[in-house]
Amino acid sequence: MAQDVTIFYFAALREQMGREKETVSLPAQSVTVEALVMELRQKDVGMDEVFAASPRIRVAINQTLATFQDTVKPGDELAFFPPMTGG
Amino acid sequence: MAQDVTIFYFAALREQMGREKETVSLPAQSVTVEALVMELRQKDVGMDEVFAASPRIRVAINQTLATFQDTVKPGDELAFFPPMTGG
Amino acid sequence: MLRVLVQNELFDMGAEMDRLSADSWGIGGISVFMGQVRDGPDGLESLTLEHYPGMTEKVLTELAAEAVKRFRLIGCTLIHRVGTLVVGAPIVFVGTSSAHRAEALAGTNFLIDRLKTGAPFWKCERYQDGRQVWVDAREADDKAAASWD
Amino acid sequence: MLRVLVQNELFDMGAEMDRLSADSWGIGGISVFMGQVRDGPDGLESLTLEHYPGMTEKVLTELAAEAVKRFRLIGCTLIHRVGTLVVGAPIVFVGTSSAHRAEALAGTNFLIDRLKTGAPFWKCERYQDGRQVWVDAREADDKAAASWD
Repeated sequence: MAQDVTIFYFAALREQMGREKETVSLPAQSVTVEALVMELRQKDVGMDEVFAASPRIRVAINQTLATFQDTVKPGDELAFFPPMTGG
Repeated sequence: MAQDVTIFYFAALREQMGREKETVSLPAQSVTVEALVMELRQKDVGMDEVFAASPRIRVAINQTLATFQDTVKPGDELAFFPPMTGG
Repeated sequence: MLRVLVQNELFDMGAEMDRLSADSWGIGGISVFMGQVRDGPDGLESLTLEHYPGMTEKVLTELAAEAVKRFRLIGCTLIHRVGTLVVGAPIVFVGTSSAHRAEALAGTNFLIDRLKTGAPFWKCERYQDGRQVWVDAREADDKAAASWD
Repeated sequence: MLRVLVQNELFDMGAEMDRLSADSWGIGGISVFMGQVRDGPDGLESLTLEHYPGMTEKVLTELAAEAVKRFRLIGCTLIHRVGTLVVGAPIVFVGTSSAHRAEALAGTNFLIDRLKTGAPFWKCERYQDGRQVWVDAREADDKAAASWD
């Protein structure tokens, strides 16, 4: 539980993933978004296909735009989504 | 009468001239604004002083911005005024 | 649709925005600029706006038509008040609508820049101590207007 | 004064403009942009705007604060609607006030450009034939946003 992070998916990515939210365990106390995603894709073929087909996925950590090189810590709120189209 | 033009003055120039409108006779059937002004200033010391003190006077002929090199014809409506400050 | 008004009366900004968007087919963006008499520490009480009746309407209509053509506007509203306006009072309303935001925004910017130095309006300031001062043209305004040449 | 709202309800443009100008001390210009669901020949029926509750308000508030600082704004209002909006319906209201027109106009332009690609909103189009399509991000919007970097 102490290693858990919450992940949200939005818009087309939410539909493709078939869920809007999930809780996952971090493989280590501190990993990059990239490392976490790689680990999750290895365990989840559906997610692997979705992420492979969407080269422009954006990430936010704790409601702030981040990059796949940024670090995720236990308790963080992650979100993955397509490029934003507001306004 | 056939040689007459109407002249309007606006804003600070109207106040300095002490009038907002006058009718003058053209010295010829077709003269430039510059020639007309020169003629009027020779006859009117007050106007000469006002125009000498106001280097940025603008002119409109028939309600269209013009230059002092443009031609005035009988029946035209002239207007002299300072740079505009709308908005 | 062009809408050009020169009047002493206050305009209704909400109604003007509604009018710009009501005619909504194809409109994606509406841009508005409103200028008002700036209240400040200098003791300004009011502005009196003089204009050249006839030429004013002509110049504003030409300006609106040029903006419509240049920025592919769908609607364009120009309202300029004249007469005496106290501090805080609205002076001018510029509104544009277009399919995309960039055109509406640029159109509004163009119109207010050009209107400042190209339409026959003159401002006379009146201060609390009774002084009355004709506003000088600003070089920055000439530059802004010329930037659209 | 900052005013940031994310809501499904329609906003009142006149009231929002009045609010920007009411707080009038030192304000010479108010600039507003309003974006609406574009009606067109393609059979679009409505847009559904999804967002990231929490992050949306945070990003819009940061954006407004940046605009205030960068363009010396006096007031700044950002209202973005979410949920399902039919063609012709207002989506977004951006309003700024400042001492001089250039800052208000630039502030509004900055805000709408940055908001388009930097705030967590996503549009899904629904057509009369039942098709639902997520709107693709436009490269031109990325460029417009980057022009303020």
